[in-house]
Amino acid sequence: MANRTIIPFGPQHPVLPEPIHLDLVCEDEKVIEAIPSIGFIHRGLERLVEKKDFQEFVFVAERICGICSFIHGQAYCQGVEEIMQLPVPPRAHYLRTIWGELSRIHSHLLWLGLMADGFGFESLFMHSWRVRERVLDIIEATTGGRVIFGTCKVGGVRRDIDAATMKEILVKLADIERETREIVQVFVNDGTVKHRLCGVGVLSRDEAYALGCVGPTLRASGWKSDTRKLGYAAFKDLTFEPITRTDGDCYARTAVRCDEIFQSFDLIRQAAGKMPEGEIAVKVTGNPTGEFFSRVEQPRGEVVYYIKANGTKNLQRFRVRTPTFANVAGLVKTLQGCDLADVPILILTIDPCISCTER
Amino acid sequence: MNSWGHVLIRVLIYLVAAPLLGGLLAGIDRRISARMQSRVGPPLLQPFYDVAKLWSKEPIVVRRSQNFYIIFFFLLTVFTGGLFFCGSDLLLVFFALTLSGIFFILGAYKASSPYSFVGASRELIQVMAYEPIVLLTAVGLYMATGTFQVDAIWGGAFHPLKALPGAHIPVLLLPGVFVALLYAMEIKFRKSPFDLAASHHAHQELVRGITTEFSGPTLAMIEVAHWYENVMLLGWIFLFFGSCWPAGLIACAVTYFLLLVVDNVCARVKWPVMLRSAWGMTLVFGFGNIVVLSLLK
Amino acid sequence: MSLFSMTGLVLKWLLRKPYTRRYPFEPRQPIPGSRGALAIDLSACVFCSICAKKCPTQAIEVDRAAKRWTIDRLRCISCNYCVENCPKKCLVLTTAHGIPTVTRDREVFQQASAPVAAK
Amino acid sequence: MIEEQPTIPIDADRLVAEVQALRNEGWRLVQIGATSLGDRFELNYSFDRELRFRNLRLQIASADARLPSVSGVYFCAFLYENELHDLFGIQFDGLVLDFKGSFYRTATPFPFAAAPATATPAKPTA
Repeated sequence: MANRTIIPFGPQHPVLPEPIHLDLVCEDEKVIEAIPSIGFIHRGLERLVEKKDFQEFVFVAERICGICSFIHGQAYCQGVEEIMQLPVPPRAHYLRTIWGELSRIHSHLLWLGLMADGFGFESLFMHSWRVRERVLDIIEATTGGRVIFGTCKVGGVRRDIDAATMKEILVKLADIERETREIVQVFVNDGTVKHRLCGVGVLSRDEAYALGCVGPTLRASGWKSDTRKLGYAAFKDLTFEPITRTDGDCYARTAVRCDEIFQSFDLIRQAAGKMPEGEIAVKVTGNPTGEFFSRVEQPRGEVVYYIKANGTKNLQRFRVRTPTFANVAGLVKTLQGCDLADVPILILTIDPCISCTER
Repeated sequence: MNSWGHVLIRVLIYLVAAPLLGGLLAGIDRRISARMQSRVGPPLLQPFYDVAKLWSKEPIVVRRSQNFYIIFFFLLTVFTGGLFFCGSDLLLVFFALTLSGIFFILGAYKASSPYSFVGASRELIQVMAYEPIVLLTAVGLYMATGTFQVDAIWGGAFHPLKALPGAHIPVLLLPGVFVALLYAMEIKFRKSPFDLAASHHAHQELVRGITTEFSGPTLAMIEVAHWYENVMLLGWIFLFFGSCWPAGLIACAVTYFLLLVVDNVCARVKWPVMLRSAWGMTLVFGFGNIVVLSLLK
Repeated sequence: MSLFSMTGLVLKWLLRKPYTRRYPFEPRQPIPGSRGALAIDLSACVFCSICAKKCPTQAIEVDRAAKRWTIDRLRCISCNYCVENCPKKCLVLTTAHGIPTVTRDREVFQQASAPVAAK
Repeated sequence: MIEEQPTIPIDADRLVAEVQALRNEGWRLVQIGATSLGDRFELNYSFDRELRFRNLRLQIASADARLPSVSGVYFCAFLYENELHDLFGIQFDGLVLDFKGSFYRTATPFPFAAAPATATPAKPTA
């Protein structure tokens, strides 16, 4: 006993393909202390605004993250549009909502797979990703890209989805939803999965809030906080309630994400039903002047884009606070005193995207 | 008793056939697992390609002595299998296998990396978890057949309970022990939910657990040793069917398929659960069976 | 609490055709609307070099005097920005995706001659 | 308009007290960020409560920049403050978890400290 070993975890680790490093101070299999260190791949994207003009920059913004890329582009465009007071056509708003929710489904399915891999459930991992492929196919057919959509631009969107295609997509989505249910029931009901998730890494309601957690991590601790409720894009016209759980453990975080997948299916159906006809983009003239904090709900939680423009074609300051960045504090808390076997699960339940955290 | 020449031939056949069979089994394992996971999977002979490639690689070690232990692990595993298949004493087989396992663990400890360190201590817990049922298997087989000699059990030579129907097939008298042994097999074959010392996929918090620090030819040796071991473990299953060898072969295939299914429908559990459940199974099914058997006498 | 709740799914897929493909031997059917490799209709190109200026990754180079249009395929991100901005509409994104390569060559398109791959 | 974003200018010496007051009122720390204006840094401390946004703003001289840490009030502020230290070179006093410049492994020290070339508005092109 009390034989302390330091287990280096990451920055390259098979269970966690993200550049995060942890020195786990362990007593046997108990983690006494763990301080995450990131910053292996700081890309300095924020200062690229000095090189790219503000319309072209959406390509860079989309590449901050490979998974929630569309919503990154959307957050950026919404920020610039807000500053320039652009009258974005409603159809563009609806298309953005649909693509945003498709991206949420594929991100959550990806995460479910990684999570299954984290607790050593290989077949569940493979099946989650099999279903995700079908979502990616829909995304590729409608936007042209599989993970980098490239359809959002300042003033609207680049592509339209015609009514016939939309109908086909809805049929496919119903099938995908059925397949997702087959997988989600394992996450929610299976005994061995519950053994690994229930009661692990509990963040109480107050802790989660005080630590500044966002997204599913915060909602799993009982906070009804969802930035989509701000009513950006088409969300003001759609009916939905943020999904919450009260336990605050890994199981609650998993359950929140599982339910959010089905909520996204529902939101896509609603948006497709209400989608107005019309233009998909407005012409952008002039340069922005002003500043705005654009807040958008990504699969991982609230992302904050700070955009400050001074009337030139390059922005003066561009800053991104990704959801993972906000959730790292919660991770530091849950890692203290956990089991060594739970470390990958705890890191995964904040749905880490370290690369976008470092921008 | 067998003549020396006879034993020599059996050992030679075992030495050549076991790794071929074990490697093929690993290949089939990977194909079936892949199909269960909706993948195509690797070629059937992939395990052999893997070992050939490992063999051609430069050996990199933390400490030279760690490989020394692995050589002992390999030789002892092969030796244990040899003992078993030439029909020797079952008790000797079980203890020799434990000894070879200990050498493996010592090698991992010697590598002094935190990953293989934790992997090795988990492996020790695994040994603790499955050892009781292995002992009960020996006791049970003795009670059912009156001998510890593998040859005699296979031959169905001597049965103290001849009066009972089907007594020449030990599993009919030892269903509980058999079930508990299946549970232990899940641990021995390093399948999920008990792949916590060294997962097949290197997808665990310990990277590759106990084998993290072994590379090149040494890792190839560990791999081949596991093939030998797996074939012998299936031999144990076979043993339960005594002289009725078609039933034994079917049982081996069904057992392996069951192990694969369980492997694919479970998350990796933590060690306290493994220890508790393995001992629970041993106590309820294994020990319960032994008690019933002793009452029948 | 249920154990083995995955069994049905696993056994179902054991009997089904695998979802994956043996990739290099069975190529994927291109999805209509996919943004694949960039193609140029040289006969329509006037070498105005707007595409090169607009390209976010500087993958395109245009030599107006030599009437040469070159692209670094590994830099191109298939974003469609050059296609949108081309005044002669001679650029188009095909649905076919590039084949894997190990060298970083620039693909050269020379007007009045067939495309030549050069270092 | 998506949402109102009131910005309240404050002085550096009032910072911790103001942040503490917001914490007591139940606000969540959304982000801390800085903009380099050449000889000054402009800092934004953003908060949220039930989807209402509020922003505290202060300016400090960029030479030998130093600020009190609010990580005692909001633990999660240590992330933002370490980031600001590594990117802008702002020193924070009383950080609860100080990475001492190793939070981001940047090739050049304090890469964001210099003002961008576009800080001075050129003639509008349109």
